[in-house]
Amino acid sequence: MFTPHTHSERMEMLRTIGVKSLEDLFQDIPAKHRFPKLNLPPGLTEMEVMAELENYSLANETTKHLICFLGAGAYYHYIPSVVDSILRRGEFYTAYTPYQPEVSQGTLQAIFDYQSLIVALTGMDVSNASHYDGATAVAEAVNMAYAVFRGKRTKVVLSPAVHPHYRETVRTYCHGTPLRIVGDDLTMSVLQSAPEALIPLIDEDTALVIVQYPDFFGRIYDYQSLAQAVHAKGGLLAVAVNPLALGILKPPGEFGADIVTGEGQPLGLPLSYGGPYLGIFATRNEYVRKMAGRLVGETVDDRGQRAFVLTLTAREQHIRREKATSNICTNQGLMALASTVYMSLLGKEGFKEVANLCYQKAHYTATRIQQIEGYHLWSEAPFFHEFVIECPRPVEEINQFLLDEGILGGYDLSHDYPELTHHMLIAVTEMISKEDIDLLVEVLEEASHD
Amino acid sequence: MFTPHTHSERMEMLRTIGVKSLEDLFQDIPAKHRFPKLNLPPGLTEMEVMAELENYSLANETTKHLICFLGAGAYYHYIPSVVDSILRRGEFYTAYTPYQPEVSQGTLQAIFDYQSLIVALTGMDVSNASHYDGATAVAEAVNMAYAVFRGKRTKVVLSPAVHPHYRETVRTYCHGTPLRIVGDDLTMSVLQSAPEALIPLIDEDTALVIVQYPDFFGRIYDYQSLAQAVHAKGGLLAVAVNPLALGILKPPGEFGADIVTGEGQPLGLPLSYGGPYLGIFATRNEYVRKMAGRLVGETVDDRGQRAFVLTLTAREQHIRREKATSNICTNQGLMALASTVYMSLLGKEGFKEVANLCYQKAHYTATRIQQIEGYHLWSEAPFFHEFVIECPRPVEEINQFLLDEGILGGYDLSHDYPELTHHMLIAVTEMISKEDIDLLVEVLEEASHD
Amino acid sequence: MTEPLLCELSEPGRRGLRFPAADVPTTALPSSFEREDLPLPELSEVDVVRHFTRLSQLNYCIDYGMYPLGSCTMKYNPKVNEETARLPGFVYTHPLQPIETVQGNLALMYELQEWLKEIGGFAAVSLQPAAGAHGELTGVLIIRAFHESRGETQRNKILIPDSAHGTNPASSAMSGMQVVEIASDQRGNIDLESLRAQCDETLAGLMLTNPNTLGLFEENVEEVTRLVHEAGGLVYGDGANMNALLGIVRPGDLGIDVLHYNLHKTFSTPHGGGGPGSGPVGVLAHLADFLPAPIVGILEEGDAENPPLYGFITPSKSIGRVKAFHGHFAMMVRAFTYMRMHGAEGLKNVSEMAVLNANYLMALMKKDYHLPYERTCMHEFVVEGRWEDAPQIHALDISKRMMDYNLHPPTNYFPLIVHEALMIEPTETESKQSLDAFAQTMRRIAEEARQQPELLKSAPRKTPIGRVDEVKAAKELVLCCGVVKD
Amino acid sequence: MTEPLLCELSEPGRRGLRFPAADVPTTALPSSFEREDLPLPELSEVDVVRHFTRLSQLNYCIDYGMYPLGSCTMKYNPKVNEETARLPGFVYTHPLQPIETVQGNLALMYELQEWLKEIGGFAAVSLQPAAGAHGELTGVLIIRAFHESRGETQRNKILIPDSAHGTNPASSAMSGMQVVEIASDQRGNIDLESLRAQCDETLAGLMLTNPNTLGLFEENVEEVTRLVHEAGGLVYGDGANMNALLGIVRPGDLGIDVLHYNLHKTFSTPHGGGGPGSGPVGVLAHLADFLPAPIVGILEEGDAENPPLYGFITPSKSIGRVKAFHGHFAMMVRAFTYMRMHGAEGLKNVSEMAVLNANYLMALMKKDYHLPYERTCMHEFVVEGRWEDAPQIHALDISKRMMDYNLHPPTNYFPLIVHEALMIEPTETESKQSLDAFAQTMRRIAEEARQQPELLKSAPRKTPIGRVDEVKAAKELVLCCGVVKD
Ligand SMILES: Cc1ncc(COP(=O)(O)O)c(C=O)c1O
Ligand SMILES: Cc1ncc(COP(=O)(O)O)c(C=O)c1O
Repeated sequence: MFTPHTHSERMEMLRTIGVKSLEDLFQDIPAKHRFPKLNLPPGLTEMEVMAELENYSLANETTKHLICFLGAGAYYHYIPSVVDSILRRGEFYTAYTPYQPEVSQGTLQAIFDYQSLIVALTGMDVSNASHYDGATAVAEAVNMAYAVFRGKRTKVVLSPAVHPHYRETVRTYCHGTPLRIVGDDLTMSVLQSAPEALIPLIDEDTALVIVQYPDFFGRIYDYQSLAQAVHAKGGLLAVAVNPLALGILKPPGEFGADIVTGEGQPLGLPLSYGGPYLGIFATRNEYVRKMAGRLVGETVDDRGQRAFVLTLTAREQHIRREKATSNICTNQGLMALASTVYMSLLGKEGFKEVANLCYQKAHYTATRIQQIEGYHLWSEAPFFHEFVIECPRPVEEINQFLLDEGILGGYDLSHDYPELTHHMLIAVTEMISKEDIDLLVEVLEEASHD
Repeated sequence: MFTPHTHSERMEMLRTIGVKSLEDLFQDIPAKHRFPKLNLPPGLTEMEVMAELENYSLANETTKHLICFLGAGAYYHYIPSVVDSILRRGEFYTAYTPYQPEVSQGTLQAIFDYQSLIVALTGMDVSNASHYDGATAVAEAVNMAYAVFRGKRTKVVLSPAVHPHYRETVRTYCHGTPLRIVGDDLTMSVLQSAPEALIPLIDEDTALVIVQYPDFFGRIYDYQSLAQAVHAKGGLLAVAVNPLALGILKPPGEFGADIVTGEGQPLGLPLSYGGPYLGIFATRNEYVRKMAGRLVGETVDDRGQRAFVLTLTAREQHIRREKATSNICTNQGLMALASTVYMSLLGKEGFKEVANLCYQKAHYTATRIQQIEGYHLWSEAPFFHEFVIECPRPVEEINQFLLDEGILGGYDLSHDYPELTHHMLIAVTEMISKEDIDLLVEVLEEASHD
Repeated sequence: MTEPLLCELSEPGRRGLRFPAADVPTTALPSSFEREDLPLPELSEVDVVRHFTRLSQLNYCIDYGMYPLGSCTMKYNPKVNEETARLPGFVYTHPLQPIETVQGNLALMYELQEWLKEIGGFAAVSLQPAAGAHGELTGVLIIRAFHESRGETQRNKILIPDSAHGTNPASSAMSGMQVVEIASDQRGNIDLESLRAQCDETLAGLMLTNPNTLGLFEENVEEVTRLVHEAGGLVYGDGANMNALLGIVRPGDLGIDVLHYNLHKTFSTPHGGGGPGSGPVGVLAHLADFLPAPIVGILEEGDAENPPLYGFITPSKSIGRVKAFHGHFAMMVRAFTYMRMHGAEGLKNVSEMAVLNANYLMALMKKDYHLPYERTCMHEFVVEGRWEDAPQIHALDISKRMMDYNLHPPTNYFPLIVHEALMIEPTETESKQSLDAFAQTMRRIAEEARQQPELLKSAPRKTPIGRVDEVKAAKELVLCCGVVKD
Repeated sequence: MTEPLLCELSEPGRRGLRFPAADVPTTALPSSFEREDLPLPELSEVDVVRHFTRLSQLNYCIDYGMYPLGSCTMKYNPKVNEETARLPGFVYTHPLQPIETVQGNLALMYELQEWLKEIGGFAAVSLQPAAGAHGELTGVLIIRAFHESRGETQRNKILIPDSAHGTNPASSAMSGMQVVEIASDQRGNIDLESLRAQCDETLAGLMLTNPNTLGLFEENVEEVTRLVHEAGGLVYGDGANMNALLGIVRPGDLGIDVLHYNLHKTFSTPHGGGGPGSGPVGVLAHLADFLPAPIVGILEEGDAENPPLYGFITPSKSIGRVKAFHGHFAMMVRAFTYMRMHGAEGLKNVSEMAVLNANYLMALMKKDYHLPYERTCMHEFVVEGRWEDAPQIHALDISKRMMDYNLHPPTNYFPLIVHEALMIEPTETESKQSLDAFAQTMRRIAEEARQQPELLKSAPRKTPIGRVDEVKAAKELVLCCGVVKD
């Protein structure tokens, strides 16, 4: 398909090598298992594969046609045309990790720009070049905290209001380590209490406390006193953020976070059924050598020009092997680039605008839904663009009702929180119009007495 | 929207200019008419305009969803992904006409590649860099023939089997000239006769004879004897081609054409509701100085490297003004590039393959339709991928029937040829599958007795 | 390092794109029609992608930097245009589909016609012409048809100012008109005496570019149009320079009878390395019936529930088609997107900033370059690329030297009435920083011209190729690749 | 000429993208949460486009030329992948939509799992891991879980050959395993004696890269897996080098218990300048229950009329999630497109041509560069970048000099067991011409190394920047732009 060899070229090449046939090149392979017949569908031409993939894609319903109130860690935002026009440049997407700085300044400087923007957004000192996603970024925070205390602290306090996937990922990652994870009790009373409820769990063995901002339920809390409590015991605080919310919310750097992780998808990445997304990771200067992932630093070249290069590589697996801060190698380069283009295009004002639109539309939605009989706002806490509604019927039933009217309903919390049996997590972004919201309210009303 | 000026920059710039306000810059404009209030809808953000344009686009039915048997000068072909990936490169599409060769070698060499491919495809000696479309290319052929004979010959013999739009365009262009256009009598008997029927019209005053290949009705004729007849009287023969057909058909260069024009749309350009397309224009060496349009030639630079440059510009309007071979300036640069990418990607074999697929599918379709009662193949002449069917009812009625079944029927010839009252021009390309054809046949059958 | 040609990259037997086998019974093509050899190159997909990627990297482009080509309005082309123009609902429509199936396209074209009418002050617009020159041809043919319709077949003289673009006389000539050049006066306006002298009963019309190619607004425009009209002629407006006039003044209000727009200049559709353009033509009421057919109209009025039914209309005295189908639709989508984003305020701002930028840059440069006309300019201005104390330096040398500083040169040697012209149009999408940097480099070049003229004479040095031998190109005429390897 | 940083390009008050005003009544954010300053840069759209366009032009890329980075499989990335992955029906689906509304996605993922099973000879596949290293972590955690499930918690030793990639030991360590390095023998195979010595009751498993990073197929692979299995251990396969094995041999057939694929190597998804990747994990039957949750399965069988209902399944002893949602779906679409175009024949051809290219290039180069192992290689090979008669020249110098010839260097200094290693993987998408040109340049460099070593020492000269000061970068640590102008 994409191999350029003509028949005569093959023959000539075999002659140069000094073998008779292609088979001769595979003599090291145990004969018994050599050249298995693979049972795969026959190859297609581009024209056919395009049609086939179109058919697969048309078997989906999409947020283009459904009105999307589903969030829970992935959000439907407007992606400006510039983003993809940059990502489509072969110079970016068909390059490898920038190991050779002389021919990779484009990628390197773009990562440096990315690091700078993340630092500005989070209020931290340093950012790495990315992690796989919001979940693994949290797991790497645990990894780092463990390393900061040289394995001497073995407790991680994990808020139950952190995204269920993130919590699960942390547990998977910690499986082979002595770390104990506490705090994520999923009962209603715990879920409804303020983050200060975690303070009693923090002790001298605590390496890390993990909270989310806004939390999984969309709530925003001031984590200042939690931060003080952790720091009093010598531990670290990690805050997993929705970076878009930081357009209007106080950055975690201001209330004492030691590590800020985040899911970068809202910054110009399409939903794409869950990936690839972008794991954000920022921390304070003192921890930079314990941080996982790639880092780009500024330096000069032998002609006296400013130049950029991967730096502090001695932390990484290709140098340190089993002693590396992490095993991460390929990360989310292109996604980091997408978010860099997105942030630079929106800039200070545009970024505030979109965050504010989300905030406003979500609050209007919440206010309207609250007025419907049978629906209640589950929490009184301030929220950003997502909130929990207690419904008169199980969420699954309501969502079916909504779907029939062209609405993709909110997330059914009973999947992850057994006590939240009738609780729907609703996200509202700038893509939702007042008419959409009014329609939602109308249908929810009908759904309640049907 | 796309102006970068901040308020303070404006002020500073006005100061530097030495005026107080923006209004001061417009004092030359008659006060009475200055600053009219324009009644236009208010501006939209990108997010809004995208949604609005999507709505416009969704108000159409498309060849993606309808099975398309409509051709008549614009054809639905598969466009390989590579084509658009190249066209999307800012270096190509945001550059101007390559007046400055040192910073435009990309465009210049691509045009040179294009000229080379057109020469290879048509069997002619030289190709220009493009005309607006297939219609204006024919009009420019007339223009050129007129110039070749220094205005001494004033007759153009135009086959009635040339695309109606091309014929109309030729007439419009000739309006201000002494040229007379003869031959395009649209009666049935003329339409059904072979091209030799034009020979009696050719005389010593004839500058140009124009035929199409395949002709508007899809028919292929050998124009050899016509060419001989024209040449015997000292005139020129122009052949308007479908370049895709030349993948399997003998090139016009082989049967004596002096000028080959064509509509390049089938070579990798989307239908896009009629444009932008690509006017192909090739001729013999002796006429190169009379040819309109831009030409790229090979040369060397002052470092001894091969280089490309616009050449023979003394023919063009910016040098010769009213004595130029044509007024053409901006042409179809990006479309020529698209066709160049398309042709190079298909190459010798792929190009034959697609032409042959069109041929085969069209012939199967014709054979099947002929078997339906009430439908007749209008002509016995060989054809490429388009043919005329005489229907039992007016085409408009049949097409409505087809449309209801998701089929975009063929072109209704009664629009242009009053005697072809029940005649449909059907085009079949590689995009049409056997099932599509079988469905067409089924529905046509139903349509005949409904 | 130069890139080989496609034919040089070809290897016999190599394949790029393949097609599926035929799924129908096959028929042989009559052998007399069969092509013997198809000498196209043979490449793999990666060969093709690399070839064109490498070629592209040899180009300067707007996405890289300022492109101050006077008269060309090389403004930034918004990326959103590229997305809207590629919406499948537009791309996959055939030009001859029944109108009921393309109401989206027709509604868009109708709106675009309406907006262009409003912006220019015209009664009717045709979107068919493919570029500026094509619009000119259309316009002059309309003028001819108008006179003919009144029996004034003797009117075959078109007046064209000496500052006009080459397409103006060429279009007139193609329409069978006699071209008479009119001089400019010392302020860059049309010389009224010369004009009056030509106002006789053979006058068909005047082609006016306003602002003209000096970037100057015709101060006597109302007098000019009055004179022509009184003599029975019509005024054609070359709208290439409309970027100065959006929401500033409507050509129709000034007595311009017919004008072409360049969607590829004023309305941000990309130039594509030499097209496609799009050159809609607007006319005042007395010319509406002559527009090329077809134009988009409302066939059935809509109401609260139903949109109108759009379709095609043929003006009663139409000059006929000027090309196949309906014009460059994909460019219309781009221009529509652009106009819809701006609205009246936004478009006015475009012209204001275009004029601000030009005057600002002119102010910065006039210390170093001689201005042939000391007036407030519109969206562009012309300077002379020569100095008395650097006699061997020409505008061309300055242009080539600019390339070494990563700048694209301005238009050279046009308009013809200025010696060693450098015609500079920054456009409104350049920032103050960009203009400051430009002016600074131009100053440096002006200094080099005196102190190190060889730097200019031997420029460019930092580009992929150096100055080319144009004479050789024209004399030895190699216009295509020899043969494809077999 | 270097490009400024975003923060340096910022101008206070400048705007890029705008959003519409709120169409709902507004509510104030509690002031205690309100952010005071958002120090993001302020640019226009054209600033942004130019910045990133210019940056991009400083990169080497596959679309430009051969990228022979050993172990990275920098094959050409078909353009059609980019189109299918961007189909709106895929792009606009939310990962938590009800499964009934995303049957297209699920069917595609299901098929992809099936194909990866077939190609590798595995019983089950999870698509969740985000990259190769992530797949390794997943695999080692599966090995750990397997032993734990059998009460063998003492098994915490992972053997890793000294030629292995750094992610292997790092992943093992992250999973809480003890890493023990195993030597290679003189033919580049695992030293069987060393292996036997480690086969005890603490053995959790062996991480095998086959072909290994020398590009050599493990000649004793069956013996190796037998030894490990007999000792109660499992064999992990690092599938980074699967490009040599498609349709050649199935790792599962050789006794590999668990393996990760790199869709971003073998299956042509682009590397993106450092990701995203995708690292699906395949396992033999005894490990299927341990795969990360969820994987795609058939919930209700289909019939002639109805397709099956696809949905998510959690394996009974799953190690749990390794990330949020379902993996890198858009990369799966690309890999699916690629595999679907190839079929069994096409994939086998990929590996055959990859191996042919590597052996051919090795044959061309071995006259000039020393081969540490003289064997038929698989898809890549390693040469030494040093000569006795050019003592000051290192592999790095050769690499940098290559850049002056517009070539991308191979992987340097890896694997660690070869002195001055240059690890070369041409991939199957390079043509003979491309390999010939490469070898010729390498010969020239080998000559320069003796005759003009300063050319290598001072290289590169023709790149946008020269060699960088890495020490300064690490010592002075500037990791972000100071401040945005205010
Ligand atoms: C003043 C003027 N008139 C006419 C034209 C011709 O327009 P087009 O190139 O679109 O045919 C141009 C183009 O450069 C121009 O600048
Ligand atoms: C042999 C080998 N193993 C593992 C990896 C890690 O894969 P990834 O970068 O996708 O995490 C690589 C990547 O270069 C590799 O070459």
